[in-house]
Amino acid sequence: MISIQLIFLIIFGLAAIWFGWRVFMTSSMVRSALSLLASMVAIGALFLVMEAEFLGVLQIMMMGTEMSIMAIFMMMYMMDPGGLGNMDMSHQKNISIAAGVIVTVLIIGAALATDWGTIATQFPGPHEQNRLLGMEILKRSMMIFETAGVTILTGMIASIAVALSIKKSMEK
Amino acid sequence: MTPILQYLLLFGMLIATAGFVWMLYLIKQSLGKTLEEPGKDIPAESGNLVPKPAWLRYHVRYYGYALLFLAFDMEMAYMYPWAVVYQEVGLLALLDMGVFLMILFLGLVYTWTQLGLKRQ
Amino acid sequence: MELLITALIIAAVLFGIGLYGALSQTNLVMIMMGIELMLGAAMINLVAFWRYLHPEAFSLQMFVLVAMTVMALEGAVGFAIATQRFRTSGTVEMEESAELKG
Amino acid sequence: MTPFLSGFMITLLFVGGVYFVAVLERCSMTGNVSWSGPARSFLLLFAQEEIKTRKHDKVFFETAPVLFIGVILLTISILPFGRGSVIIDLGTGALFINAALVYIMVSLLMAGWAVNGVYAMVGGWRALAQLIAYSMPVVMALTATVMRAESMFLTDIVESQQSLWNILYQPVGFILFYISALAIAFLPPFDLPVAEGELAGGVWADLTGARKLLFRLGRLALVLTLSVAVVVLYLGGWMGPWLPGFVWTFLKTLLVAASFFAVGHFMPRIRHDHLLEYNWKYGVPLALYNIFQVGVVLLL
Repeated sequence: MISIQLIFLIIFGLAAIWFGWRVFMTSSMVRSALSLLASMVAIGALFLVMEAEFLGVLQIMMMGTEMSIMAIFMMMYMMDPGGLGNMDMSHQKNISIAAGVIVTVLIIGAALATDWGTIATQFPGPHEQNRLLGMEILKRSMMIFETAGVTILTGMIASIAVALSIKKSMEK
Repeated sequence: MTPILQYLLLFGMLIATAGFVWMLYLIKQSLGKTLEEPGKDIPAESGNLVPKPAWLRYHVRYYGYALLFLAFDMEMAYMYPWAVVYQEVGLLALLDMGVFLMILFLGLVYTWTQLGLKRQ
Repeated sequence: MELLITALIIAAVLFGIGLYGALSQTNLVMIMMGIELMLGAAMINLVAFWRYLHPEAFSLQMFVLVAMTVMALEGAVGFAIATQRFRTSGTVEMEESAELKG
Repeated sequence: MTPFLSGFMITLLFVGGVYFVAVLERCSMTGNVSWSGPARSFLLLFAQEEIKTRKHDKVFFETAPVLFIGVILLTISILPFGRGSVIIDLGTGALFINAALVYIMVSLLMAGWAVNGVYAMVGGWRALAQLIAYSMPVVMALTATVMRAESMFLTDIVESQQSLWNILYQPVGFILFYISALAIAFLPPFDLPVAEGELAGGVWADLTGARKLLFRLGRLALVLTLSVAVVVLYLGGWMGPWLPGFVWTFLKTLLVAASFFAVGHFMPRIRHDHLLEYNWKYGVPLALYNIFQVGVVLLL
């Protein structure tokens, strides 16, 4: 079973990386938003391969809506959302590539150099995971959970206030 | 069936669907080609022949809802695990989630008062 | 062991791509895409640590939920700023928004 | 029942159900029952020539129909048709239904964008508006059923309705889920993405031949899937006296599908901003009330 897991880890990992790369390589806005969606779905599939079922399905669901909303915002604000003009919308390319490569190499080096200890073999099944995560939310991480609620409220108020403010002052 | 086999089966079904669709396309291709006629490839626009592409800037008038939805959507990530253990924990769970949902409901009420719940 | 290392390498490459995108794009929405990729890479790491090192510690899964919340809120606030920018100056190119420097 | 036999039965019920739903759809549009109608329109679409619009987005044009029909097949494969006869009993079934149905919107968006036509594109954006409207009520209604079953296995959700069906236990949730199911399947009162009157067919306007066939077939399967989902979540699934479980599931499913089309036959199409407004102003508070009510009743 281990080898199947490794094969699918590599397949979905390569898919995530390839679609993530396509995001910045296409000039069609909706295509880049949906490439990001495909990359995120591949990440969700990686979660499923690592048998975190709830998180995987949740990731696949959340990103479906989030990236589609990203696509509509791209449509609203871009000069050329279809990418027919092949405009280049990047700057400081060399510095960015250097930064990306250096950080990647550093992280991989850190991952290889660290002694990770023993790998766990026993882990709870899907239903047990849901139950234990619920217990975690209600018992030990209850304050984190309520804080997340307040954070969501703050984000909601901030986004609505910022996005709709001018509209209101014009209506007065 | 172990969980990983279930996911394999789901993935295999997706691949099988793609294969089925591909076969359908192959059969269709063997039946005949499309005739080349002028104006045939122009999309429906109530009789107007519009040669320009349609991919232009488009004002999506429900973006206020979209912003609210992005934030509100996250609440269900916490709600599913909570629902599974609800009866086990009892009153504490009800109060806990009651506070959480009240906080989020405040956000909805705020948007309502800011006239966010209408076509912009 | 090789499973954990594979997952970490995938996450590292995704993080690098996200960093490249966030630094090189001039457009606010595209910059946000880079940030989302980086957050996604962080989430892969968290899940890999949960699965291969501490399957009994569910605070790791809780951490993933919080990361997802951050992702959604970053989206909402970022789009709101983009809307406001577009309304005041008619563009969301970040090279022209010197007034956001503070 | 052996796995092979139950798989065979599920396939049989699925194919028969899709055909029956096709007959029902024709009946709701034309008013008379024609048993050969769906087969004739199938052959018509199968023989139709493939027209591709100019400058279409090739990737999306090919992916959208596959994604559309694929997610529907995934959804139907996790729904239980009878006691112990389910293809894949997923540990997070209730969440998976929701996750798969989001991608119906994504495929409509892709199809609308791909053909590079104005009507199709507006149809795609409307599909997203519809998702934003119905998503919250449907999630909260599902959560309330999970609360009662203490598990996300769909079979456990059916078993939890042994004493009282969920339609009586949480009627508000049933109404929300039923209306949202109509919106998910973009059936007539909510057929905004494919509106014939306003958008000349919307997302489907420029698709011909095999792609249109896949979308039409997928929509029929989607109606069947959602009917089974309503039966499993609210109408007690395979439970019923005298007859075997399969028969009960099938009868209830056909009843629900018929009621879907009946509602669509008598209601005018709703505007997309009204849909958003009603769902957020009344649907979300009602769904919250439903969760609260179920929570209190469960504790008593």
